[in-house]
Amino acid sequence: MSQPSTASATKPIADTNDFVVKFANVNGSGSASANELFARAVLRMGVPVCSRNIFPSNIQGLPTWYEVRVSGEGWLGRRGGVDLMVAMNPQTWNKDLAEIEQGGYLLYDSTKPLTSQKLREDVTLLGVPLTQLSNTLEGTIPRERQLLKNVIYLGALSALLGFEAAVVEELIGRQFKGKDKLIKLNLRAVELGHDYATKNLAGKCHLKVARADKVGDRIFISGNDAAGLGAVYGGATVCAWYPITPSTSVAEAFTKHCKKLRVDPVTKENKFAIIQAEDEIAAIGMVLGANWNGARAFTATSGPGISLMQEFFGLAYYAEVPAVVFDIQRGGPSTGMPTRTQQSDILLAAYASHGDTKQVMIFPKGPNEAFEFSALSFDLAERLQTPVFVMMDLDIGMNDWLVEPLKWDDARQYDRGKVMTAEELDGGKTFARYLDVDGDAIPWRTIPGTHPNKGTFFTRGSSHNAYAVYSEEGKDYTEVMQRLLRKFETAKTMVPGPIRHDAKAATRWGAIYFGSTSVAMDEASAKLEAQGLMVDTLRLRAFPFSDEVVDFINAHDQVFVIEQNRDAQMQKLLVNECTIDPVKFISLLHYDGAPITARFITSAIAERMSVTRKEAAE
Amino acid sequence: MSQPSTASATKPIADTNDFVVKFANVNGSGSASANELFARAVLRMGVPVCSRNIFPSNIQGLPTWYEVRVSGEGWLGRRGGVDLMVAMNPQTWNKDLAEIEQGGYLLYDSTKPLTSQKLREDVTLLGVPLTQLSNTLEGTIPRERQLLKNVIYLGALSALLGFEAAVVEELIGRQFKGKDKLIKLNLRAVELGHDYATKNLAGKCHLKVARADKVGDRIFISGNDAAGLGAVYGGATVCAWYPITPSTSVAEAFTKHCKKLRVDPVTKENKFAIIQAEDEIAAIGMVLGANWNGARAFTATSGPGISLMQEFFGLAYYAEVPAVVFDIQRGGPSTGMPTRTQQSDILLAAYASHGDTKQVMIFPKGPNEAFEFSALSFDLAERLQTPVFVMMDLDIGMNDWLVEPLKWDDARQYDRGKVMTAEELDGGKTFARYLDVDGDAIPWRTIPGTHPNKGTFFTRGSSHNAYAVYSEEGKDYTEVMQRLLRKFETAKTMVPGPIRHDAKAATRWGAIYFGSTSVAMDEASAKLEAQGLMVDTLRLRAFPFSDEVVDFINAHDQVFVIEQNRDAQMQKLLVNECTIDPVKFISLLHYDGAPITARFITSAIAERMSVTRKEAAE
Amino acid sequence: MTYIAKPKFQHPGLKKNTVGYTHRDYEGRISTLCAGCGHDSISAALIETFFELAIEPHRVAKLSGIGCSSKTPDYFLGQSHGFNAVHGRMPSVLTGANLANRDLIYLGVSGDGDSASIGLGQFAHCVRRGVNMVYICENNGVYGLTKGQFSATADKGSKSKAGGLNSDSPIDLVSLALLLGATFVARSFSGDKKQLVPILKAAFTHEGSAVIDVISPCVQFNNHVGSTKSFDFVREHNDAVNRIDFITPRDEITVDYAPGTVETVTQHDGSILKLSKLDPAYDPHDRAAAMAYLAEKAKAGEVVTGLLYIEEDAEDLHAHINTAHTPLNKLAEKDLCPGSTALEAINEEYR
Amino acid sequence: MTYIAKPKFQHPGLKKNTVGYTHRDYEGRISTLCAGCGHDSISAALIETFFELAIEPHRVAKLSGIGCSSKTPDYFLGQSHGFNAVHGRMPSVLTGANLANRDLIYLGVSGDGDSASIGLGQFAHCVRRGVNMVYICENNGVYGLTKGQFSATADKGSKSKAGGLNSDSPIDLVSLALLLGATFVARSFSGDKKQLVPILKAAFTHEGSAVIDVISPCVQFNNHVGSTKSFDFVREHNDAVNRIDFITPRDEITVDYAPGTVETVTQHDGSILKLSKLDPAYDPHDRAAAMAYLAEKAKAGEVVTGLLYIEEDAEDLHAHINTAHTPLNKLAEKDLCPGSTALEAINEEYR
Ligand SMILES: Cc1ncc(C[n+]2csc(CCOP(=O)(O)OP(=O)(O)O)c2C)c(N)n1
Ligand SMILES: Cc1ncc(C[n+]2csc(CCOP(=O)(O)OP(=O)(O)O)c2C)c(N)n1
Ligand code: SF4
Ligand code: SF4
Ligand SMILES: [Mg+2]
Ligand SMILES: [Mg+2]
Repeated sequence: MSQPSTASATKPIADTNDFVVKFANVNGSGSASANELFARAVLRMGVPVCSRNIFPSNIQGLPTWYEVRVSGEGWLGRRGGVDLMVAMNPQTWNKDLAEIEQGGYLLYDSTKPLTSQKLREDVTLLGVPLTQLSNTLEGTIPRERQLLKNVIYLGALSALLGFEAAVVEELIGRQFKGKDKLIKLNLRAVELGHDYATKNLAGKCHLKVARADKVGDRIFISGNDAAGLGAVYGGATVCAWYPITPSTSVAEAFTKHCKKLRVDPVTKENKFAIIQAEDEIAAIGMVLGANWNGARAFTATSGPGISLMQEFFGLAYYAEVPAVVFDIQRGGPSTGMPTRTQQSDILLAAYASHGDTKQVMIFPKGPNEAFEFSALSFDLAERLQTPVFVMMDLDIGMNDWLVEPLKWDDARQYDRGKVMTAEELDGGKTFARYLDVDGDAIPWRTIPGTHPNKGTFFTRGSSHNAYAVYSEEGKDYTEVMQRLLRKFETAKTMVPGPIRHDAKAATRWGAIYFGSTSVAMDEASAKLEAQGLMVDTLRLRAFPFSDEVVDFINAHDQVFVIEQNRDAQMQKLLVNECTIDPVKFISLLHYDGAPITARFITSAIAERMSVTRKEAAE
Repeated sequence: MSQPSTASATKPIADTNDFVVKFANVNGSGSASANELFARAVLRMGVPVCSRNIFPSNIQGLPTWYEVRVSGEGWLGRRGGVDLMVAMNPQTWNKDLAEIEQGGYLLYDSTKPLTSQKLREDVTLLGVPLTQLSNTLEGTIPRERQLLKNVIYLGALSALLGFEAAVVEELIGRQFKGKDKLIKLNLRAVELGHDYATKNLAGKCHLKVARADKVGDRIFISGNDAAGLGAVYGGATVCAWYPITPSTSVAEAFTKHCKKLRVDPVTKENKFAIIQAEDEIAAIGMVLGANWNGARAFTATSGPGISLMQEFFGLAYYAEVPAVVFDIQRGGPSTGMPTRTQQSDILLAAYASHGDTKQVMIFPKGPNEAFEFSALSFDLAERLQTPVFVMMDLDIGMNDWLVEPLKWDDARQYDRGKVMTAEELDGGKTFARYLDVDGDAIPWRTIPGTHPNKGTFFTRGSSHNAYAVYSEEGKDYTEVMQRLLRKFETAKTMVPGPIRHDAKAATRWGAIYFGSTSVAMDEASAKLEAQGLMVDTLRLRAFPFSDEVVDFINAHDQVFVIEQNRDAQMQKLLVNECTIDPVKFISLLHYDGAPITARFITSAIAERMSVTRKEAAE
Repeated sequence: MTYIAKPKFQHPGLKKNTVGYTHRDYEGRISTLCAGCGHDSISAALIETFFELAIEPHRVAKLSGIGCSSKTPDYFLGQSHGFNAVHGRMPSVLTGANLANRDLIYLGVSGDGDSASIGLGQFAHCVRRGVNMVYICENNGVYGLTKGQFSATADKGSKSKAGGLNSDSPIDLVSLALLLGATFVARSFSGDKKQLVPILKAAFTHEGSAVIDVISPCVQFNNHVGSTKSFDFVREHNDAVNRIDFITPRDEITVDYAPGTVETVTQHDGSILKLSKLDPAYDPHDRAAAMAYLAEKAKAGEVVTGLLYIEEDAEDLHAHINTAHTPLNKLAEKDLCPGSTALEAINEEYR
Repeated sequence: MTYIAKPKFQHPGLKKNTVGYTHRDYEGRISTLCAGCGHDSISAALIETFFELAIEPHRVAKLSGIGCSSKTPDYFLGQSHGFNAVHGRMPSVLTGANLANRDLIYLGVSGDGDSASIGLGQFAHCVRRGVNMVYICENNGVYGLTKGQFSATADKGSKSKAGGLNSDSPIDLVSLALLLGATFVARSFSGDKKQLVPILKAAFTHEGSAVIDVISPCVQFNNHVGSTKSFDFVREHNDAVNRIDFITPRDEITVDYAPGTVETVTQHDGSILKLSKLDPAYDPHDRAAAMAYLAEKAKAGEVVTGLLYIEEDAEDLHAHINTAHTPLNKLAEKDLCPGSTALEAINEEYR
């Protein structure tokens, strides 16, 4: 963030389709819908936006922010810094003021004159008497007027930034569809703000949104919503979950989509079962029971849930029961920062539970992959007969992202893996639950009830031989444990491979990243390349790491590993599982709970590269 | 284990004070006490033994073994192989027979002639009609005779191996102190076996125990017993636990010793509180509550408990609450092998819980350190204000080991760490719970109830600033998280350092080991040195690793890491926390659930060293 | 327990039930429990029950937690799928399995440690959801497998083998089940097969959560004087409120009863329970009264057994959440995947 | 909630209690809960209770789990140590704290999700051990902090804000506490301070597990028509069985009561509870009857409040396990460490 100076010389920022607006509100004050409307209005103008909700772990009365980046170039990560602050929360005035870029703007409620508040000479004040204007709205109660203040500043912004009137009207019409009285009232509020700004603030704001054609048919959706939908498409029928921020909306999305897509039109019966469990241990237990019994089942949780589910993860790994677990990561450890983002459950998931285990993880970069990988994970879990962790985070999960429309290939078919049928059993196929008959270390299973007298077995977390019989024999135990290692090798060939992008010119520098870091990383590499700094990049999409990952690392002298946690957890995995000399890696860690920014990555990499350059020069 | 051949030429093994006897029994048949008596008899002869109990996860009727190594040289690890098998369990006859060394012996109940059973020409049969003899014991019921059979073979062995009669008599007298009838009966049984062997098996057995003076004042004690006693000496007052093999006997030992040492002679009140919790989550919760409130409290558990306690470990790390956790490791994952040994909870403990954490672990090598480190861990936990994991395993915990007497320095004083008193608060010391005032990153705490209006604070697992106030500010959060990293650095200076032992000659080879592996490793290094293979060794005693560990690794080209798990968990920690190129390490992994043997280590290292030698030669 | 495997050869003369299975088809591996353990008698009662109810073994899923009791599913119904979950967590696994396929019969076997200590929460929530299952707690008042510590069902003041006295209030799983809305609640005694088998039959034909607390003495660690879970104690203090004759739709009723002494309960599947009341005052349809009765008798140190409560027209979890009658695990891809056209419409909603 | 911090300056005229503390000394940080949240009223009642009982703030340890309700300990008794444990696990942390120092007063604050869902097991076991504490469940029938999902105390058939109906049987923590041997059990309503404060006073002077279920409506997610935890519903269906006047040993008794209408209960510390019976039939010393009464009223949709059960001569966990009267956390090294000579003797036993 740039240090505010008091130099009155600074010129106000002038920019079109490339700036950041941040709304500072009090939560529970109804600002959310107005702010989202703002973002959608920019989209309607054909200009890409990305928005981030920074909210407290409470229901009403604490500070909350909504950051909207307007980016004609289409950058979807956080940029860092704020050009226009809509300061609606006296509690955070100073902090908000300080965050504004040199020559930026501040919109505030000018009903009461500014007296005690701090100000900055370089920041242009945009005063709108929101309270006063809202009081002019006839037939409204205080609570309504409170809400409408937000709509009034939306109107003012539409004037200041130059939205087409139709855009806002259409959105309001859509939002309050059917409720004409409300539509009128809100349009009136927009008008109030718009008129006031036009009359009193004309020419004061040099940030503009100009009609463009950069949005196309893209959709604006959150990762959790997409993941929930992906589970519907992936054939999940059982969802057992326990509420926890930021994962709750995965189960809620699955519920919403199931009610639309999975209710039998005739019988009105549900082709799904969703249980709010009593806690996370029960949730994962239900998921294992359902998968064991041949249904595709999943749970969605966050860090604390992952901790509580440890014992069951060990059972699932060792007894080879499929399961899909969405981990929408938040700030840890412990209760930590429930409403902030982090990528800090990686090690706990990778080696979950006591004893030796290795777990499969996939890392969606955003809503599209959240949808695709969600569906894919059910195939993976059944093919590999093991839990699959879909590692997302609050940033992907709870923010709306502007992304390509979701796609589904109707030719695609569910792959249930090695499930032996009654026919096969009758056909004389011999069944041994934990025997590696195909050489890929994946054994065959049967679903309870399959056959009257063939193919039953006993599932247990205690030591067993290849025939699922209880055994305390060292060699029976090690046989199974070694096969599990080989099965993990097989997993490498099934999970989504990494995505490599090479810089324009050959380089000894590489950068590895994953998940929600991707949008910021895309922008950072472009910026670096523009500065003539060449970095090849590799986006990890799964654990275990396939050979391309090792090749990429070996192909570079120095590799940045960019993570949103304190302890470089992914790097630890890379070092151990790919047998890499740790000195090869430079970790860039961003873990204050706010999504990583393009600025952070760009400057950190640039700085480090120039340092080594100098060293080389000396 | 050596392949039995059928060459009739093989000479019977002849050896004095250096052989292995293994008892194959059915559990619940009362063999345990007779077998232990055998081991103690050898000790009474002044000859060191080590014994290992290999028992099933059941109460009655399944195979159980007791392996006694007689070692005049004083080696206390398992050697591997068996010279004399006492085969009392028809179920396991073949397996037991196969385990006998070339030219070994087999003692069996010859009441019924051997018909169907497999035999080996190279194995000398020592038949004793145990059932028949036991039936001659007047005034006994079948159940008693069943038990006495075990005493009869003890008598036979005392003759075959040449125990002094007084030795066995004294032990039986001691065991049944006060119960003269039982003493008579048992002595009679011993006599029966002794006489039969003397008359019928004279000269058949060339394994002998000869009176020596190699035991000294050493004691024969299990690690769990010692750990429980250590907790008494360390000042623990609260123990909250949940039964689980192999940790149960830690809590039982603490109870036993408290009843002797901690009951007020006058009031008969208990200066301790022991609660059998409803599960492991409750157990660790109680431990945190008690430590938070200024009592020294601990829990003892095993893998499944460590998995269940994850969430609380994260809270304790982040809220900085002291705690002592004994992890008596068993075979994992999941329920795994409850009655077998392993060192496979290391990674789960080191990075316990979701989010970024690093936990302190100490690794006792046997009962002495189990006692010392147990007491020490309470100082460490309070000085560092964090959980301390005492990582033991079933081998240390549940087997009796021959060790030096336990020692306590009366000059030593408990170090409760930075606890601010009412006096200090009144004296104007300012209190800020999470502020690094001393530069060692360890803040001050207060105990509830300390002062009427100073020094209170709110403990929480949610994000907080240096003053223990709830905060969602990124910089408040990172400030605390970074201090926690520095605190872990401070921990390096407090935990027990590694023990280094250099070979006679300088060498490029190193070997790192820890915990129960130590006794086998001691023997292995000696054997290797005898073969002219020079290996410097380092025994890890704690995590975080102090600088000597890094120095040791850097001082060698190739370093063996010997572990009792599948995935080289300690090696992973070394690579990550010491930034070592993984190729430097060669892992030797033994994880079938039986304690690692000197043979395994010796041959594995020798083989690897000769290979590289050859390579070098080529 | 003996180590000689039973000959698997089946005597042609072995009696077959109506679905063509012999008694032996319902047996399992040889028990590894202690000779005389109450749990083995319960396994035997289960084998008899399934044989007589003529349920095909593969239509049963047997689940359990961890403990001696939880080992038993390996010792009966060798031709059914089984699942040893982790300690205290069987109820959630059973719930999930039940959600996946409502057509199988679900048997949960647990112990008092598994159910009342570590598993109390899961037990309670599974019951209050009305999961269609038979949940048996093989209750011996101790942790057998870990060698005899008190469990949460041990009565206040009862003595451990080592001589310690229990000071915590006991958890009575039967009262708890009643409080939590279980629709079939019974208690029995491993030593009383005559009472246990009909109760089991009634339970397996009940549609909803059937909870049966079976006192099952641990001969190894809790069968001594001073224990309230010993064979002797239970025999002496057994207060059976009723006896059941179980009559399947197939059987014609042969026995006839003195009028007034017997109540007839007809279940979903048409099976009939003839309840001969031993305590005429006792009404197995009054939840509140049942709880009060149990509380009274507990004070008096009596062990109340019998069918304590039944709601013959109970509804199970699937009815509550309106799940499809076709088991979820049988739905085909076409039933589940909305396909690309639906997706295009969905995309539109997000523009 | 308002963002202007209260002036910390204390008006000299502020009334002091017998230990010299003003009302404000019992306050905490400014609440961050929703305006009108029932939980804030409970905090206010607690502040009043402690002030009037004249308990020095630092002699209280306040513990809670996770949830809006569990946040409240930050909003009262700013001069007491507090501990926000993890979700549903406060009872174990409180138990441990209590073991360490039997001399402090332990207050556990929880919510219905925290206590009846994830925390059911810990709640149950903490109560059955007789831990000396006051356990308050601020019961709103929903998960407030996670935005309004049903909790396990939601009544069958009650309606969610979104319109969904609850199909699971409810868990009544009061009946459960009675079943598990709690020695002080009460229910009250956040909207009825007159009833709540005396109950709290009685609870804090009780020696043993005191469980209080306080219906505390969530104005944000569960205060609508169709909810059985809304202000209106509770007001309309509140069936108070009695009213307490709490009299400390210090006070002389001023009020006099019409004979027969009042029962006098004298507690350990000499404090006296004057119970005016509103339902003459109701006997707060009969556990079984209390449970039956609750079951009956629940059927009728009534919310029973008041002091439901009390055992004035109760014993707590420390009495059961015979802990030293000197708090364990005050024992010195010499009390705890047997020293080297004792160790030599011990070594001998292992030779
Ligand atoms: C998480 C966990 N904790 C502890 C154990 C150890 N354990 C195995 S069985 C058991 C208790 C069994 O008691 P109960 O359920 O009554 O069964 P019983 O043996 O008496 O039939 C315990 C504590 C475990 N297996 N897992
Ligand atoms: C292990 C864990 N799971 C889930 C959550 C998320 N969570 C926070 S509060 C809460 C429920 C709180 O409900 P209740 O106890 O009734 O408190 P209320 O907010 O209604 O007062 C949940 C599920 C968590 N913090 N930790
Ligand atoms: S220990 Fe007890 S419960 Fe376990 S098998 Fe033996 S008798 Fe049965
Ligand atoms: S959400 Fe409900 S419980 Fe939480 S503070 Fe608001 S009103 Fe209270
Ligand atoms: Mg039991
Ligand atoms: Mg609630």
